[in-house]
Amino acid sequence: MWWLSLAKASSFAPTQATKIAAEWDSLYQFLLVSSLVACALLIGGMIYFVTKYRRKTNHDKTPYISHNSMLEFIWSFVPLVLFLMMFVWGWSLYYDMRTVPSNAKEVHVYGQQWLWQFEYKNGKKLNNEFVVPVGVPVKLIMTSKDVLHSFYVPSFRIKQDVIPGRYTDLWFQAEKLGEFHVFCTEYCGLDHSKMLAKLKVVPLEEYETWLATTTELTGGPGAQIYNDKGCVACHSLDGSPKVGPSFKGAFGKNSMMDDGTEVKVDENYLRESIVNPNVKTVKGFPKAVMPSFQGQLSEEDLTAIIEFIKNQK
Amino acid sequence: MSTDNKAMGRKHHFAHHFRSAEHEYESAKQGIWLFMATEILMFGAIFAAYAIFHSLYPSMFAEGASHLDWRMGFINTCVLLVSSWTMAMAIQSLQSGKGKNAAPYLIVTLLCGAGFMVIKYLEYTHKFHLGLYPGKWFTYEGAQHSNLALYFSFYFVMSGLHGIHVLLGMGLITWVLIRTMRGEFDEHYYTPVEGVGIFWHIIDLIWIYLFPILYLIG
Amino acid sequence: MAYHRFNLDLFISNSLLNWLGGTMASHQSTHHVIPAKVFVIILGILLVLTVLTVVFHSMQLGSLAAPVAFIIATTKAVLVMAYFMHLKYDTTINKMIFGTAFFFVALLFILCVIDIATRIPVQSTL
Amino acid sequence: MAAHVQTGKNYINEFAGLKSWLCSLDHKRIGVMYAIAVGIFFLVGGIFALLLRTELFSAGPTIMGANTYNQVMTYHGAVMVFMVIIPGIPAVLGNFFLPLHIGAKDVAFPRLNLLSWYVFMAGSILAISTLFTSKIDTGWTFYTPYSIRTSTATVTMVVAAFIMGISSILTGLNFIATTHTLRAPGMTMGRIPLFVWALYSTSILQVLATPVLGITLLLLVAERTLGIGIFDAALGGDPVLFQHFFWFYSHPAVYIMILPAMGIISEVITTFSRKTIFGYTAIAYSSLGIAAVSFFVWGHHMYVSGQSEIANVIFSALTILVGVPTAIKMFNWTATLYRGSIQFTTPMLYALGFLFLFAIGGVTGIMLALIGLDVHFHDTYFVVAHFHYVMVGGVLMALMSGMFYWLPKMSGKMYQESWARISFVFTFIGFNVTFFPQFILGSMGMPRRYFDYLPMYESLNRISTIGSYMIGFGFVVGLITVIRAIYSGPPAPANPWGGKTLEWTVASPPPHHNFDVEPVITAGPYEYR
Repeated sequence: MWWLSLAKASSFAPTQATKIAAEWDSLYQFLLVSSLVACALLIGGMIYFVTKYRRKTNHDKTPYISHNSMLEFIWSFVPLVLFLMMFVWGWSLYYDMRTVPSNAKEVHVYGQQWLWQFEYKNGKKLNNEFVVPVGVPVKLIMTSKDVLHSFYVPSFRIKQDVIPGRYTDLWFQAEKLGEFHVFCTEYCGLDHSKMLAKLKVVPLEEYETWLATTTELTGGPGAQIYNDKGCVACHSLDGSPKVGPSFKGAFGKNSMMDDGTEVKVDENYLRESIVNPNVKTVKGFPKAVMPSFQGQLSEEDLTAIIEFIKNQK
Repeated sequence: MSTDNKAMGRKHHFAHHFRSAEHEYESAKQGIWLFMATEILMFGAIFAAYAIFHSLYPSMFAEGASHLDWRMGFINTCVLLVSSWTMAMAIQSLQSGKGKNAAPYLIVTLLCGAGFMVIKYLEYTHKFHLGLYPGKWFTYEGAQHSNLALYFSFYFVMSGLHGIHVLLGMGLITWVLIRTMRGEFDEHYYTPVEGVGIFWHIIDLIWIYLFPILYLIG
Repeated sequence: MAYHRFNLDLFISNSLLNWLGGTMASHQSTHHVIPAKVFVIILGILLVLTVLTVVFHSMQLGSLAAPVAFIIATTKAVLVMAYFMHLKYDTTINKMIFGTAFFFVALLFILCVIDIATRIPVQSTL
Repeated sequence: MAAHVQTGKNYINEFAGLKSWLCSLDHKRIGVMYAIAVGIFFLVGGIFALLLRTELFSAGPTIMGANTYNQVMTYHGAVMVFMVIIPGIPAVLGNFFLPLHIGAKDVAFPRLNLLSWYVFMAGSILAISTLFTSKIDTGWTFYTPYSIRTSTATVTMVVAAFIMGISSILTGLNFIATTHTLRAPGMTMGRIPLFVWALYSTSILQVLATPVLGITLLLLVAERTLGIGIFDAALGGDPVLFQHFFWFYSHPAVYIMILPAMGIISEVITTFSRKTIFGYTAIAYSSLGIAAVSFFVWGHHMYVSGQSEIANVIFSALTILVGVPTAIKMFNWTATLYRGSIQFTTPMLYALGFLFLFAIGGVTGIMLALIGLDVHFHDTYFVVAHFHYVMVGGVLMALMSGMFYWLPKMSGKMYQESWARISFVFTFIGFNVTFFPQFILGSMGMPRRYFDYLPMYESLNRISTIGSYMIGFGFVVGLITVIRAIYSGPPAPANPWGGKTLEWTVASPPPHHNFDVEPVITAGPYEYR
């Protein structure tokens, strides 16, 4: 179809990494071409009329054409039929997007303020990146821990909001190997634009071996909590300040609070900042952004994470 | 034609941009009915939210309603119905030339409104005493459903908003009562009284729906 | 020479447009006054219906309770609208204005319920 | 008209002093006061837009941090939507010309009209005051649960939006009563100008949609203060329900913005083609049609928000229906140009610019209506480009067209044609340079409301930022041309453009009481014989 090749050059959508992306591109290209034709007709007609019927004298006589029922019927009915055809095509594409094959592998996704967490059935957890096999349908079961987020993979043309208190699902079948961007597209506050993740598509065997290996995080149980509970999203380990202060060399130092008082960073300061973060805020960092972990961390989790922060020299 | 209120009050003359008093009355009535449409839409939306959550948590809403004292609600409904009647009689007496007893009817309407607010005050303090506050202030123990606070959020938002409208209505009636006693209205000009009357009837109309939904079905 | 030189194409549109215009400019000379006796009867009916609502409620109708209460409330509302608010004797424009308000509340409710009722719940399989 | 020409009295110099303006019940003076307020807020919103675009000139922080960017993004949206583009055409040009167009002395409720202005100013000042307290960073849509959790001055801003909503309801109510009851003898509904039809449909939307926004904002305030939990998932509520209630208002709101603009375009194109409008009834009916259908389509803002698939399909089908009347209007305007006698004054240039940009905005709107496509496009810069094409390209181009078209009538002074054309050229070209690259950014997947973006989006964002400066320059030149005309322009004749509607039959600027003798209408509004 000639118009497909014509439109392919002009559609700037990212690489087609799934069959649905290909279907999506063909609908988009059809609409691009038909819009081009419609605008050419309308704007071209306007420019032609405007140039041809320029005002010659100040007493031009214009014909008294008040209406033309046949013409008006045509340009109401034809667009209606055209739009309805496009609607049906869009609907069929949406139908494919939303019917999840039964043999899909499941990955659980947790969105939280400014971090994506992925969890596999065998308990393997990791942040801001996840691996899927090529050519196998994958179903994402998603929920949010705080506010609305939205899981968006441009190369797969898929997007679904992630809602607290409820699960939403999304499926895709990657056809191309490689690494793809994942964005958050529902405004979620300070680092909404930093909430990016990497989606790696690998051959099936490589995926199986990757899934089996359990990477042991150095730094004991505290490191695991540092990743799972999302501290990594705001507190770095290399000294660079992010949303919150860095943990590197923080323990034992006196640090200035935003109300001017000087506080020694010790166990109970850390415990208080984890359980009730809004009481004290370090100078230069946004106030009331850190959620309280009251009731989310057991006693030994708390000591483990404090231990982890302590030995970040 | 009661001549005495003509001597006391100024004779109303219709505004310059209208063709006649009838013309002014007609556009004023349309303005009033358009405003009533906005009131119906505002309360309608909160009723829609209530109905949606009622279908999501039916048993919790039933438990919530059991905490309410339907007798207080019943008395309040009768009080508002009587006040609607006295309001209608006030307008009717003005229309039929018996302008003198419009003011007593308006005063009775005011008293009914005040009575309504007193009963509501008693209900609210009784609930606060039990700890049945809305939303996050909810401190009542022994609720079978964990999110009973949601029911009382609806209860306090809907009846509170209605209560504010009752106060607004009473303010308007006082303004109209003063003008009636000054003799500004007669059988040819009573549009403000009719306008306030329609607003008062809308408040009564909303309570007619609020009572069974909040107190009885839950 | 004020003949009508501007011809509207669709005949139906012309009559509807002018009808819309016509009703608004109609001048009733005297406003309809409802006799006091009628108001007393209406108040009586309203109070009886209120008692009826409570009686039905105490009869534990179960799933039927909501529709019954709604029907009684609607009849009371119609009575208040028709007589106390003079809507029965008012111009058609005012009735239309008030009617559209209820239509759009119903529209909001129905389309919201269409969404909420037809959501396919997704469960976590962890 | 002869009577007061000798005395030189008109609505501006009939009474003097600030008090005579601030307490004036004359719809023309209230229109001018709205014009000043909306003009100032347009500059404020424009400055936020330029700050926004400067920050996005290159990846990484350029002139501000993430938190400041989120606040600037929110203020650009809130100021432009609630304080410029919703009150814009109805309150400024609608207040001034509705009574003149239907041969009335004033609007139905003059005191209510003045009250609307004061309520609007109270709401706007309260909204601007949040700039000096703890600002807001929720986006102009206030989506929960973020708008509940954030520690910024959301309650003040939401109350301000509620107050401005009341002003919008009162204006709509006033215009419906005026159109129904104050038309001159002989002026049936089939003979009123199309600008009045547009304002009439807009007023129906204002009266029927804004109350639902009112209750939604009140519930949001109750959510933040009492924690009622209706929209907060943590307490069992449903954030998607907030989106339903919010968009039930906000989609009719976008038609409150565009319908008056379409009314101006009908007036300007007819006058400057010196030919009667093509399909008067079709345009009048499609205004009403758009107003009616606009209440059925709000779900297309929520295709990927967790709304059920069935509801998505229903909303997509209904959105297709609302596209048809809009297309009909575009065809009717183009047909009006056929065999006309077209004069390229600035209002006509802006109107033709409207036709060009609104055509692109319209076709991209159809793309977004299809669910399949919207899944990729939702919340990306494709959507940002679409609504700027229909809002800036549509409503603001029409506002400028209406401003220059009626400036001689409002101020009694002619503007300088050359400078006005410069402002059009810069606005039109700058607009396309700014927003056409954003269509491409959107299809490449760049999400909206992003403070920082991946390097691959940088070059197109640079072009877009340069374009935004051109728009800024274009609008500033336009504003200066208007102000210079008001102070030192040559006096304008009563009918500089040869218009046929009633406002051209009175002097420029019109007398305080509009018509010396009440006009009797015998024919339609566009009698070019």
